[in-house]
Amino acid sequence: MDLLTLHHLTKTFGGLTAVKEVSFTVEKGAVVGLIGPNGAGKTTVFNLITGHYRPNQGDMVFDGVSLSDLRTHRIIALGIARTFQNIRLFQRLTALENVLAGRHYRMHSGILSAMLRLPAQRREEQEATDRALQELEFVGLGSQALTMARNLAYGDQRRLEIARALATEPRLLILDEPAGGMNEQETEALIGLIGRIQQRGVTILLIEHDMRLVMRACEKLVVLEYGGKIAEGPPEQVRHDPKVIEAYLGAEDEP
Amino acid sequence: MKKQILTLVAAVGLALGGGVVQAADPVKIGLMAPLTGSWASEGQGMKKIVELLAEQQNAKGGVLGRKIEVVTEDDGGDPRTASLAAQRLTTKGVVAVIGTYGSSVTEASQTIYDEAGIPQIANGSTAIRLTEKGFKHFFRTAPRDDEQGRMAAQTIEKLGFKKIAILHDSTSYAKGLADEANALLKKQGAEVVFFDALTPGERDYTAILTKLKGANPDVVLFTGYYPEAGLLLRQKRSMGWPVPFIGGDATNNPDLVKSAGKEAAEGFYFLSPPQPQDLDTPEAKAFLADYQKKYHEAPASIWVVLAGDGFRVAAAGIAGAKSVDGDKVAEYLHKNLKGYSGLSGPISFDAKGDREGEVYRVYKVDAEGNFVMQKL
Amino acid sequence: MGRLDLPFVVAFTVLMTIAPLFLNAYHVDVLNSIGLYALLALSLNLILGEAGLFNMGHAAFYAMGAYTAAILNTRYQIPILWTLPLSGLVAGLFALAVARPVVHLRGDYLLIVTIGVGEIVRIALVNDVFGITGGANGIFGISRPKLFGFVIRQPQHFYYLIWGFVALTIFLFYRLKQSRFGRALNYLREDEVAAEGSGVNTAYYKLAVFGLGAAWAGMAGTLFAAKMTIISPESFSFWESVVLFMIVILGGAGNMAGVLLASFLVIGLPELFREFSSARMLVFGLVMMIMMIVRPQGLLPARGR
Amino acid sequence: MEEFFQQLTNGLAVGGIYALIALGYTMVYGVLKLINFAHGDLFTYGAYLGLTLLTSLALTDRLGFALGVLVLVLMVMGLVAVLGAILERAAYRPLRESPRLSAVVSALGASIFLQNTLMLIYGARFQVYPDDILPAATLHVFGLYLPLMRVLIVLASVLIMIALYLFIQKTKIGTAIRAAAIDQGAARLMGIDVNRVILLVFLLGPALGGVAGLMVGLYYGQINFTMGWVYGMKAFTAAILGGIGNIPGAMVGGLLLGVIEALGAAYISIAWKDAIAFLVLILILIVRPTGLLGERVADKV
Repeated sequence: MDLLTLHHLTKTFGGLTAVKEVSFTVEKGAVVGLIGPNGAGKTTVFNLITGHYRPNQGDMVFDGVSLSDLRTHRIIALGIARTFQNIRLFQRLTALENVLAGRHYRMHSGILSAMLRLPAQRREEQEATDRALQELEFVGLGSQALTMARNLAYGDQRRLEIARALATEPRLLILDEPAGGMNEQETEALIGLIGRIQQRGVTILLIEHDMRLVMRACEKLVVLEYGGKIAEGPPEQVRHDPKVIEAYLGAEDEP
Repeated sequence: MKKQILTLVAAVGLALGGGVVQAADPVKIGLMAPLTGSWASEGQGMKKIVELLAEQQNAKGGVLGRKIEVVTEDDGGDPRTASLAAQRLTTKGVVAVIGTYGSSVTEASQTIYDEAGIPQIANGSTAIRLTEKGFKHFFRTAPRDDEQGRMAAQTIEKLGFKKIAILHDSTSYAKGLADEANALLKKQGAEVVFFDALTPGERDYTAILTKLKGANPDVVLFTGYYPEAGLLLRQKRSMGWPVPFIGGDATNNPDLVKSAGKEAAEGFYFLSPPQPQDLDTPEAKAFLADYQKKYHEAPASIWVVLAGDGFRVAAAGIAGAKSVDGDKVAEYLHKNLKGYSGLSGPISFDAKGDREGEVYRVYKVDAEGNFVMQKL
Repeated sequence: MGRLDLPFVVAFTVLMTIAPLFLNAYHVDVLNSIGLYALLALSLNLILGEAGLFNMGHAAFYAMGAYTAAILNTRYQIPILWTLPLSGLVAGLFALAVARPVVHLRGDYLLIVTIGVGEIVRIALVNDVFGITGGANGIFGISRPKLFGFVIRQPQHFYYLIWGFVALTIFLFYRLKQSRFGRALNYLREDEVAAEGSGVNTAYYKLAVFGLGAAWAGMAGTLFAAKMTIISPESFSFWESVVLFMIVILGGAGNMAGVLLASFLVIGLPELFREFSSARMLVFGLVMMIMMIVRPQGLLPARGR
Repeated sequence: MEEFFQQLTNGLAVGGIYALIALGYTMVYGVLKLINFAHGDLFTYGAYLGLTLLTSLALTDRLGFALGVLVLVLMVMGLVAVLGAILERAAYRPLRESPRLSAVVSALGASIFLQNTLMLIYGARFQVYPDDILPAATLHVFGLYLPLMRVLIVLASVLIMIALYLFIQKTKIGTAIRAAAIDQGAARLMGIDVNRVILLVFLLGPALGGVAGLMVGLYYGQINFTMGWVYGMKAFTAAILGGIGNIPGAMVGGLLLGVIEALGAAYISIAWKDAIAFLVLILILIVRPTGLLGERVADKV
């Protein structure tokens, strides 16, 4: 069953077409990789899905709901969560507070109940904190809960972003270069983490340049070049697609 | 902390007994003035004149056989700072307070002095309501807006102008005077063809002058202050528009001529209490000479002179009441001080604390930039 | 309260509670002034410090509250303290209305718009808008507040009213800071895109914090009106907004103890400098520069926990 | 109709001064992202220094009107530029790596300091330029009155602005300024000495502000120590109106603000003039969130 479907998505900036008539689907429970040379429009696709940009044409349907006119926080509330290519944490807040951001829309108490510290509000805070700590534990940052985000190691920051995204209880998790800047061991651990996320029943759509990761983790690949889709299919099939090989020749940044 | 408690005790002692204090202690008279902010030049002039007068008085033996000490506090020309300055003066054991300039600034301090039983003699606050509240300790050497409004309307009538433009600057004082004059002018059958306010503190008023000119008045009554009046006159001249201007007492300042230039200022009328140099009492003349000698300038404005009168009246009140008790001084000022010879003319106070008698005169600027008193 | 320890808080509270017993009326009144600014600065701190929205027009909301209270009191004889919630409401609703179309503007553009709103309000007050503000004269004859039949008149009495409200504010805002709402403001300040991308409705929180901060400033305005018994537009000038802005940044945006400390410095110092007479503002300006250079993050930066 | 055009010229004359000051605001902002609230006070210093030099050196008596004024302009520009550089070194450089608003507060402190220094030196009363320096001729064109000096002021402002624009666009140093404005880090990597660029901006901007102050003094005659606050605020508004950081934007914003004020005063209400100007600004920002000529940058995600 398809969780997310993109129909002929097009996005232009000024005279530049960043994404051109892109369509693909993400099946429920799958790990799908979006690959392509630099500047192929991958991140733009993500930004379209999560509502940071509005498409010029086309539509995106998530579990039967069109995303095109929704603001980002509504899209998150539908069950899509993401990480960012250039890490976007709340730098001067603790790891725990960062993850609590993901719990935000699941909570309800407002100004008054916070000021009066009503029982319901306290219970809610407690539950949210517990859940956030679980997510930190899940990504392996359990001992760093009270560290300020900007004091974390680079790889830990990437994982903290994932924990924040997971805290929203997404059905679809979008990862933008999750292994970016990671060393080999960290990447290895990340592959394990992706597997465990998948086991939780979360569907994953990711952009990644590290081809070993892509080949091992993904069940399906979508290849973009110059904003258009040039291939789609299982990793083995895509790998031998002449168009893909051509696209990566010269533009290949992986050995 | 200990020192403050002692001051407090001393202040209370002073307020209660007065007599218990040793004769060698000076009599403290407070001055509350805008030493900083937009009206700093007025405030600093007020400080100068009061200090000079205290010096002279002390040379003559002070008051009640004691020296006078002037305690000055800055009100910054703003109500909040003024209320703090007033609280501070009350805790310093002053017998009476001179000041201050702006009406709303004075108003913020009135209650404080009244509750502390300290006579306050305002020098620049002309708003009518200040003396309508029944405060027993409030006086002013400045006349009220309604009197000036009456005088403005009268003068315009006497000069024979029919179509009048009124321009103010949205300050409490200028708006009050403008409203007062507007009502009276309409009553006496004149046509008010323009009524609006400029924004003080700007440099270019040509947009306003262009609009004024379009209304084609016989005369423009500007009720604001001298810096803007100077600019208006200068820019009016460069427009080649010969309409006469009449100003309120806030334009009475020699800097007006400096700013406008002599040619542009010539023929400008304004209302004001008489200046020291127009008083023929030997006292006023001698004092002006002393001021000139000490500070190498004339008093910045009439409001400075009125602060000086405030000081003299306060000293006279203490001497006359033979006491430093605020209630007694106030009572003396209300009842016994009649026709006191001030720098700005004879001073008497009515039951409200307002200055009695007709104070305003009409002045005109001559070709040399001098302010010449007119007989209308 | 960041790095402030409990003993310190207790000591401070005790000291503040007994202070009027040792101080003369002038010093108590200086503390009253500091308290009012602390209240205003705490409310601005929500907007500027916690949520990172550049607001240099806070005096407008303060004025809204003060005028609402003054008008209700002088025209309809409503006891001044009863107007507290209503002036808060009026100021808050006004803030929502003006912030709605502009709150998405970035940094310096929002700064100038808030300056503009502040000036428009002041000019409207000066020009006696709707014939109810008294123009440049303002409104006078506001009655003294009564609390349980007791008329509040002396500076010492106001001291407990004002600082009581400050204490309540700190108590409530401290709880707010540690809640979902408070965190959402911090997310906004740190990274708006990431906040929205984590499911925070950023537009809503920007508006909400403007409304809340303004409502609090409006209530502070009521206390100001009650204390002064006369209010006029010059008390709500652009300069007041600038002073509040300086207090929040100097204190360390987002740190309530810092904001409190800065209120003491920014409002108290010019009083200490009274001895310098006409040079006091010069000294004040110099001190502001030096303090910023010595502690660029503010006196007490917004924590690391 | 005649009155309309008259008001238009009134507005342009005022706007020319705003634009000159706004340029300093916008240049500093462009490179440092700093709102230099003390910039208006540098303008005031220009006016006061001009007066002191004019009266103490008797320039126009010795050199004649045109040459005397030219020498005066250059001296004022130089002195205020040095003052600007000192300000940058003392109040802003120590805060370069700090939160942006800290530098804003330092700027506010500097502004208070500069104003009150002037008050202590010259006194609180306003100062007046001698009124016999400038030719008082007034041109009458199509029923409009145009005092010669106003024409000169507008011409001089426009010329200075064009010169600045060409300098920024065409010279190597100008390119360095533009590069530093876009990305300081990248500019540094390209071998641009960013500190020198900042110094240059703090020489150029204040020099222009100083000249504006001198013009105001020469033409309006009356100067006081607080006037920089009003002019500075208007110039900041103008810079935002045009799109802050953008040099043509500052020019357009300044002239437009002057015209809005004049027409607002003429056709709506004098007393509400400033409120009208702010209202127009807000409306423009609602439609164009980064000002008239500001770049519309989307949030990079």
